[in-house]
Amino acid sequence: MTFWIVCSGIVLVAVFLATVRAIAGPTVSDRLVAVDALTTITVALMVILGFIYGREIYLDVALVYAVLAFMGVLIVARYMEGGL
Amino acid sequence: MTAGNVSKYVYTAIILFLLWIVLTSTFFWEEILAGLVLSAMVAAMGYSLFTDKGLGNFSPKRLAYFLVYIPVFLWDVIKANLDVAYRVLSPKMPIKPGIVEIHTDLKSDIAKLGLANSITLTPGTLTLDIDDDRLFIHWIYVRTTDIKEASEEIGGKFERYMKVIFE
Amino acid sequence: MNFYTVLEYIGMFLVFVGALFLFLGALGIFRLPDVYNRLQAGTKATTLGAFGAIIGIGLMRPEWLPKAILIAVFILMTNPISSHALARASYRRGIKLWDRSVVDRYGPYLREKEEKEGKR
Amino acid sequence: MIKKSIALILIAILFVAIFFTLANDLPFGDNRTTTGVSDKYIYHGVNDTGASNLVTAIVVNYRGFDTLGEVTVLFVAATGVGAVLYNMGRPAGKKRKKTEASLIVRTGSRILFPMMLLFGAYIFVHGHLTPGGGFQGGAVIATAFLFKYVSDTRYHIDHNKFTATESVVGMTFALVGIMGLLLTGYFLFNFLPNGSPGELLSAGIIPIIYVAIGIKVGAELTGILDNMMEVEQ
Repeated sequence: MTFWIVCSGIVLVAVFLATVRAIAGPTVSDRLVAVDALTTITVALMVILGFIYGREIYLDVALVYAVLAFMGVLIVARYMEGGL
Repeated sequence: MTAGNVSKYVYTAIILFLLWIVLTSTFFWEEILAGLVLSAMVAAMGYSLFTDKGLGNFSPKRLAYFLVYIPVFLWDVIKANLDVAYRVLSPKMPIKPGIVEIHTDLKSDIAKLGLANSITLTPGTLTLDIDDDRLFIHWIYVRTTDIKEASEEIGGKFERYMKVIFE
Repeated sequence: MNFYTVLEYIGMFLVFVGALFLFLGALGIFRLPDVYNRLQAGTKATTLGAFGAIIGIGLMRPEWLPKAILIAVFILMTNPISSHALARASYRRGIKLWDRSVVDRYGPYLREKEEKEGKR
Repeated sequence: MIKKSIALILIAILFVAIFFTLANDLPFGDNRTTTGVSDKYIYHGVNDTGASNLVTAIVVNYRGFDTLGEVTVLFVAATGVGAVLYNMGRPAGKKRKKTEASLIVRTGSRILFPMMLLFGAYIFVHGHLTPGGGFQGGAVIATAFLFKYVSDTRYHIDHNKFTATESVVGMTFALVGIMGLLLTGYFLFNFLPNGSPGELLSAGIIPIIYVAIGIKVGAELTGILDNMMEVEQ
């Protein structure tokens, strides 16, 4: 149990740092970079949560989230360069 | 040089069926049946773009190179991360960023995609744009701006693998 | 000490390393000076971090391993694509490189291309 | 400044009050929500329908008729979007050229598109076993098509094929309902055996309906996307 608390503490600090960057900016791209990192962290966290709660279905959720988050970042990037 | 439609279709369906098996991780006959039907249907919608080589991708030489490539690539990813860790953690931040240009001999699009992704995930480099055989690389610590030297240093190793695996 | 215990310890180690790299990636995003450098840290470190954590969980629960590998490989394939798109969009949007960057071969290329298209 | 601090203090007091009220009244993890009718669904749902995902059991079996209505709502919304956007080009002279996606994004879409389609299909085929179902799977399928639109500015779908697919699966849904009506006397009544919960071929008509919904939702959302991202020639 201590192991999981240590791991989640480390990841929590990571989430905090990325969130600070997402709020501080200064440009759109900076925020988007932070959000991109946050989505990857979220996918990893979903899998870890699935293990802790012993539920395999969380893996499906993580997979779908990975697909949708990737598309989200890609669409905002394409919008920024005027491709939509 | 592209393969025929039948070969492309069969290759796509096989890959998708393997994906389905991994996704369900069971061997119930119902799941297998559903996987066969679905991969046949989905392959019909996307086979013309999924691959250039069709069944040619299963040639032993390509598979062997691919299997060798996985550990080489993973080792480089780990090196990349130790590199990132060093640059991020040291208080002075030893970075000297810049955008350099490199050239590649690869012709097919899929090989170029593999090369670009490999470059992005390996030490200190990020693919910024690609135009025919010119790649623009953001390098976190520029060692050389010469096109030839940079090409060899950044992409040379991967290019040799990609050439066999995807062309 | 049987086989599964060994797998579990390896898995725990991988999860720990993954968490560490996720942290390093976020630290890089926090500390580095401009978008492109942040992308460098953000892409590489979070990709390996997530990869390690997910494969680690897969090793601790061997029946989840196939799906875990699938998710990890999907992340490995998509993360570089999205960060490349982001970097390209940032440059075309006019977001400057860090002022202590040493070389920029992309800017001249873009201007040259624009001129060529303008003439046509 | 004083006003702001007073407001903040009030909010803090309110927050503490709500927190302690809830903490005292609602013990953590207590299922006070399961009273009355929901008990019936929770304790008899799996036996009644054979679906191990209870949400699916309710959406497709107990409330199957509502779902038919919802799919219709989506269809009407798609039609409306098409009607609104059909003649709405940008004013002449202000057309801007779209930036082409780079080769990496384009090639990535070539490889990932079939995989995303298969994920979507996986989600709606397993609607009665795992979370997700027709609507979610359809959304993932539409996302796969969105990837195509994002990676190629000239991409567009064949409207006739999509409309035909949509009609066929919509009719399948209605036909299953009518067969229930004929065989058992109730519209959309489950006339197939329940099977054992947890297997792919279980839960009677739910998988059939969810496959139909998944394809229909995917086609409709893709139609909306196509209307919105249409290129003016």
